[in-house]
Amino acid sequence: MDFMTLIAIFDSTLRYATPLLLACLAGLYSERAGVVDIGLEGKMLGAAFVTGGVAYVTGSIWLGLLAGTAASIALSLIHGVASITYHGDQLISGVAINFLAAGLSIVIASAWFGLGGRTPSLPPEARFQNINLPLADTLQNVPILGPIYSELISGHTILVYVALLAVPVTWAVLFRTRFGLRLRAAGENPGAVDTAGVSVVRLRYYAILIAGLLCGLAGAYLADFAANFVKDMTAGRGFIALAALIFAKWRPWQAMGTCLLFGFLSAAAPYLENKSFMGIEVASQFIDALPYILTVIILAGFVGKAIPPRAGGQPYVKEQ
Amino acid sequence: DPAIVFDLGGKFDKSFNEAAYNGAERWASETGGSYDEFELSADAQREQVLRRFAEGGNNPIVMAGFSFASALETVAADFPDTKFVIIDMVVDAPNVRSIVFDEHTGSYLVGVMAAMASESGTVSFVGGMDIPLISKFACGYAQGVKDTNPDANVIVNMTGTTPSAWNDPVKGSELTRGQISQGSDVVFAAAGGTGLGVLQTAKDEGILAIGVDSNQNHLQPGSVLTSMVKRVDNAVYESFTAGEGVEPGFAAMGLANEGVGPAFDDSNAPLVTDEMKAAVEEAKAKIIAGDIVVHDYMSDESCPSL
Amino acid sequence: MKKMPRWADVALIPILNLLIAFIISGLVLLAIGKDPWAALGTMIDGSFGSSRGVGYTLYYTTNFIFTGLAMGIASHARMFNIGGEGQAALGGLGVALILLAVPWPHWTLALPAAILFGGLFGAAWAFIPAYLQAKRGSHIVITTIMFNFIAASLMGYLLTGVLKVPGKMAAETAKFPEGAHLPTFHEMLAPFGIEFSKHAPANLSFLVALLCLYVFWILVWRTRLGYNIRAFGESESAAVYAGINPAKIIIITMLISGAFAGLMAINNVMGEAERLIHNAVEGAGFIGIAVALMGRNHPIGIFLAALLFGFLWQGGAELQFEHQIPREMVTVIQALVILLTGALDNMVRRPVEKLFIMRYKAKGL
Amino acid sequence: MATATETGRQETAALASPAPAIELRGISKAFGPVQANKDISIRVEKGTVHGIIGENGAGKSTLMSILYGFYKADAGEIFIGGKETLIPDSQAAISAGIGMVFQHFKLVENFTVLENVVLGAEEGFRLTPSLRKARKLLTELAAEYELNVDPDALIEDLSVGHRQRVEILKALYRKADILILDEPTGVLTPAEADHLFRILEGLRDAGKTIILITHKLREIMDITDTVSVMRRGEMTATVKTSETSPEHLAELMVGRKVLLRVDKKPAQLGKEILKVENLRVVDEQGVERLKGIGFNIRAGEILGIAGVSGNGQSELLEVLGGYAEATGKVSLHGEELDLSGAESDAQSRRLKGIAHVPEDRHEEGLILNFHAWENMVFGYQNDPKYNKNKILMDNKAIWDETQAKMDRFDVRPPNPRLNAANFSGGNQQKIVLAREIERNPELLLIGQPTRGVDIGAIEFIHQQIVELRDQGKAILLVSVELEEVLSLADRIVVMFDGQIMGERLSSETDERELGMLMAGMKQGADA
Ligand SMILES: Nc1ncnc2c1ncn2[C@@H]1O[C@H](COP(=O)(O)OP(=O)(O)OP(=O)(O)O)[C@@H](O)[C@H]1O
Ligand SMILES: Nc1ncnc2c1ncn2[C@@H]1O[C@H](COP(=O)(O)OP(=O)(O)OP(=O)(O)O)[C@@H](O)[C@H]1O
Ligand SMILES: [Mg+2]
Ligand SMILES: [Mg+2]
Repeated sequence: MDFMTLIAIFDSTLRYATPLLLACLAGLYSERAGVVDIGLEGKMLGAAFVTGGVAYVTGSIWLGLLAGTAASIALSLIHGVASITYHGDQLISGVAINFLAAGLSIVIASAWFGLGGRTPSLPPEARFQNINLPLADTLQNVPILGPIYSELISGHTILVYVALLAVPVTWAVLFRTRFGLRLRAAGENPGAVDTAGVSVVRLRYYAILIAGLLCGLAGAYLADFAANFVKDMTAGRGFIALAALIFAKWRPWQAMGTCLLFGFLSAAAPYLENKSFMGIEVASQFIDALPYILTVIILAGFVGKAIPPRAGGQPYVKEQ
Repeated sequence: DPAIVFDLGGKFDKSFNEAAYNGAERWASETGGSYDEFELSADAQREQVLRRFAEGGNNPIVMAGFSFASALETVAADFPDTKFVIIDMVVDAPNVRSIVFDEHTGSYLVGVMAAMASESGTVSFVGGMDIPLISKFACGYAQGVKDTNPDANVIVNMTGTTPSAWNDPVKGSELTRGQISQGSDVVFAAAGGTGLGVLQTAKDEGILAIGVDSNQNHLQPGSVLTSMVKRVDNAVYESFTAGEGVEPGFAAMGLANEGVGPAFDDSNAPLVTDEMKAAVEEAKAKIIAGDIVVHDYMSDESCPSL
Repeated sequence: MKKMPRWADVALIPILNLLIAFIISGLVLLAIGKDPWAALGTMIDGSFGSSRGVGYTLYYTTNFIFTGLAMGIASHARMFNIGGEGQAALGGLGVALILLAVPWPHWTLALPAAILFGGLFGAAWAFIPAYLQAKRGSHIVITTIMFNFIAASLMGYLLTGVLKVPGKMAAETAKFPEGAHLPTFHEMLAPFGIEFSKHAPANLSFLVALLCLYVFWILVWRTRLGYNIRAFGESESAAVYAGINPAKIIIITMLISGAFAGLMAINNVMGEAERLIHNAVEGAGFIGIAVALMGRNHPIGIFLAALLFGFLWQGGAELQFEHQIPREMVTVIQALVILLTGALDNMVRRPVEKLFIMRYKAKGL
Repeated sequence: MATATETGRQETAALASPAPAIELRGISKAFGPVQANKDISIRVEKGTVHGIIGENGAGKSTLMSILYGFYKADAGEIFIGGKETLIPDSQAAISAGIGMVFQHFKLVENFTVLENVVLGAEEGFRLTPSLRKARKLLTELAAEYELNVDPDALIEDLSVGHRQRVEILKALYRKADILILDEPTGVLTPAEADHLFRILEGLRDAGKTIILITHKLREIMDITDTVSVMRRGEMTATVKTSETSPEHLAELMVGRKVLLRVDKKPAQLGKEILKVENLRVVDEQGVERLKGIGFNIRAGEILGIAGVSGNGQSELLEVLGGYAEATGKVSLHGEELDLSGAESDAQSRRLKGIAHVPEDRHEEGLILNFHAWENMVFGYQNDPKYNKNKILMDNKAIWDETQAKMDRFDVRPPNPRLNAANFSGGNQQKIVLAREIERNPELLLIGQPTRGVDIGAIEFIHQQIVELRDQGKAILLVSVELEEVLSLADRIVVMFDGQIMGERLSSETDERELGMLMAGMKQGADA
């Protein structure tokens, strides 16, 4: 495998990882505040649909992004009303949101565009442009570092950089601000937050709103990347993000590492496929499953016990 | 009225089912007739829906997909006066018309075009789910490429092993980019909704793509070299037109009767050279004449060209 | 202590919840220009109005009972088994292998073998995640998600390869021998002079599912194992104090859970398709999660929830026939039902509770 | 009162005394159909310590939670410093100068002390300056009130006593003038409790008002100025502490005369039941928690283990109970027990006649969401008595036995179908005791038998333990209540840092000597 192939794999890794990372961080905010969120998938899907539709109609990906994010936040709010205000089961609510997004996106899309579940293709001007970082072209020919900078680091759409930037920001918010301290406390011992005079309900709502926002970005990324919305296009990424979150033990930097790892496994898989046809017949399913198999192995071998936020999954009830 | 049943992918799968849907719509708009339709959401519904339509007096009943075979076998016997049309599979019954397509020969021809359009000598294929039908496409394609340029390299990737593999344009796009980084400059997508991502990426990255099933040339004009159309729409259209008089028996849709083959239209005219056209015509003639034997993956479930 | 009478708790509240879910669904239908009343009529008539409709409804119900039980038993040990999908798929493999391996003379022999192999394979697929959770602390949610994907790949490999019928297009095994045919409702009821549609997939597995509901109840509330499972689920530290071995309970519970999921194969694989097809589970594993959660992990609840989802699946299909309502509408209705009955329960419960308490107070209780 | 004239100015002339720090009028609160507080009125003067006592479930915690804005009262008014104050949430309570230390601490276990203290009272958006400022203030407060804790320690690494200091620091950091403590000494050692009272006295002297909920009459007598008694949701009496006696208070509380001392005959010692030699335990972090201890217990004897909690007592109980690994030698009736920590040992210990009342009934002794009848066989579910065959349990037999045991132990309400969570602490403890004692074990391990239990129930529990001893059984009693150990045990072993500091006959020692040993000072005690 030559150097440029490696660059291509890492480049692809970054793109695979972006929606995972955004969704994973979404889950991180939510679960750190004590609200388990298996509705990441649904929120991404909803956002992808609305982004695709609105960006096409308005011709602006930014408006699409805005609307998509709003849709994702709306789904988050349903989760919030059910699991925070009405103390409902967070898992059920998440499952329901996944179904709701899967169904509504198609029902609405059919009524809207008449293309079945699909939205029309976005013209290039209604998509995010690749951002060329300064000097990317100039440095291109510098050996080793040149390609790394100009091919790998430079030349992605804005959401890739947003996702990467969201990691230190999340870290800082969680561990260096008042809000983060309270948020983490709400996920560990909401009683402590409440008796300290801070509203657990409001904190948890903030957390899921942020989660909605990040899922919205993740969904918008998918719609923009594929240049349209297709039925069920999240293809299980929300669940993988959830797995990544647990793998990362609910920590932002580890979340980035995990998402990059998952992205890398997906990116590298096609290169591993045997070039002989009989080989494909035998190996393609194995290659396809490889990321999942490796995840299990790594989890069993190196990561060990992941302790979730202690109050996670339980509604905060102080009075019945 | 006639009726049509779509397979699990749904009628807007950008591919096979959609082609069938287009045929039905064409019939409806041209004749002003109306038809009934159903999109499966569970495997157990196959027999149910066929029976429902037959009892409701729909005739003929067209079903798009090889998976209907066993359901049809039982239902057809119970409704001897109803005509059934099954696409992509052969069911032997007095009231069933079976229409199958030579995907491998059509794929061969687009392979020829791919080999000629490629400057790098590396072309590629993105399949949806790894099932025999898709291998049939891939194998014919590879043979067409290799026969045209024996030194050519064909990269084959399948998107996945679950039904979501048909609806993952993002992964389709990444697979394409991976193939590009390995040198491919023509990519053939037989992957339903996933293929949309392939075509998009081909356009974004400035290489050529080949569409499938329906004519997809217009989706990304200037980047889609051609589409390996499979005239499922014609099959449905003709069945609907024939109405209750649809003729039972076996119909093979191949190159000879324009059932499969590359699509040429205004969208891809600038990309297709006269040489290509000539080469396609020549190969087509040879295949029809039997001078070229395109290996059918289904015959022995192997592919010598890959 | 009492906040409301038991009938209100177990019947009134869920019915009110369902009502709201259906009202919202009706609004969605109105929005896409369909008549909700007609739709409801069609759904009810389509799923319960004819013996064929009932046959389909109960067929889906049977699937959901099995996956619901799988999720339910795991929940009692406070484990979230998302892997029902993969375990049910492997159950199908087990059933297919044994039914194809032996030229079964009669279903009475084939069924026990299928139950054994379906359960065994489902359990085996649950074993690795269980073992890793018990011994290595690997989170069961991730590992079971991963095992769903791995199962899909494995089944894809087998069904497009060694198990496929050569020369056939479909990724499926050969048809099972005649002797492995399970009696359908039609065949079961005919001796009693009851006419039941010949063409509905409901079969003897439904009775097996009912039996499993009973076994589940006995297991959870009448056996020592069930006691230990529940105790462990409530408090691991207390379980250790009482001499209950956590690793053992995790593994045993997950084996039972996987076995229940695997048993689904006797319905969809053995009873309906009579061969193993790719992706035969069709999301029933995930519906099982909702079924168990809504059914509060109790067999009666699981049965009712499974029946409700069976109704939605079958009735939803009828919507397409009669009203050309897109099949995804059913998913929307499902989502609303899950949301309202499962997660937004308190929205209705609180005001109703208040009413009852006011009444109690007025009566001086 | 020095401030009488000042406060008097704000008051209506009609009131002779200065404005009370707190006045509650007609507070009522129902949880669903349960009336937890009924029309409660109470005045607490500024700069005093006011005690509240009452049986389990009398409504003490509920009342204080209302005052702290944690629950909303259905009716009634709250006056703080003479001004009517609405307390819709804890924020309002904090602004009104109220601080509360809950019975179950409200601390985030994996946060540091500092983080817990600033939580909710941060200075600005950024955390670092808040933490810096809090660190300084914390050092000052610590010096002023003898509240030393390491600000950077994680809560989960702290002893209960230290956690409580953090709770008090939290309140003081928020400038609380009124401090409510709900059963603060329930989990403290005598030394820690003494320390707490010194702190409280210091706070009172600094002009702060303190409300103290406790089940321990001695504490009431020692530190409070006035005391209120609650019964079944009502305030039955408020008296000056100097004008009452423990016996009188107990009677007000329970509604009958209560025996405040343990009444027991001298021990009739039999043969040796348990012998422990060179017992060592190393925990998961590799820290040695038991450093080779040895002792024995004879039939008809109560051996008390005294010591500050966290000095190895819990590990000792776990090892003997069969669910922790250890090295050394433990023999029951001369037969050596397997100490490998095999997971089924907890079961086999029970079969061998070792019963165990664990220290923490919520974490170990009970499954809170199980019915009382299911809890009644918890740990003994394998006993053939409760099983029809290898598979099915005999629920009828369990149910009948539960009813009988609930009767004998006067568990209230005597309803086997109630979840364990719905019993008061005292009654929960009775369920555990009934389960373990009624099996007539050869050896009873019992940890903190009366933690959080009201005096009526304590009297009963002590009687049961003594009765078992008098039947010739061996009892190992672990308690941080020195008074309890002294009055109940026949012989006392003091543990410190995983070792045995000394052994005394209870008739020949006193609190002072034991206190020295518990603090690890051998010489002082021996001298
Ligand atoms: N959150 C709650 N929900 C329902 N009922 C409650 C709740 N908290 C308390 N109760 C009820 O209110 C009554 C009073 O409880 P409270 O906690 O005030 O008692 P307490 O006097 O503090 O008892 P203890 O001495 O055991 O601490 C209890 O008997 C209980 O039934
Ligand atoms: N959520 C609740 N529902 C019903 N009753 C409750 C609830 N929370 C507390 N109680 C009841 O309130 C009373 C007092 O509760 P509290 O938590 O103070 O327990 P406790 O008796 O002090 O026990 P411990 O000291 O062991 O915690 C008990 O009767 C308890 O059962
Ligand atoms: Mg209390
Ligand atoms: Mg208490």
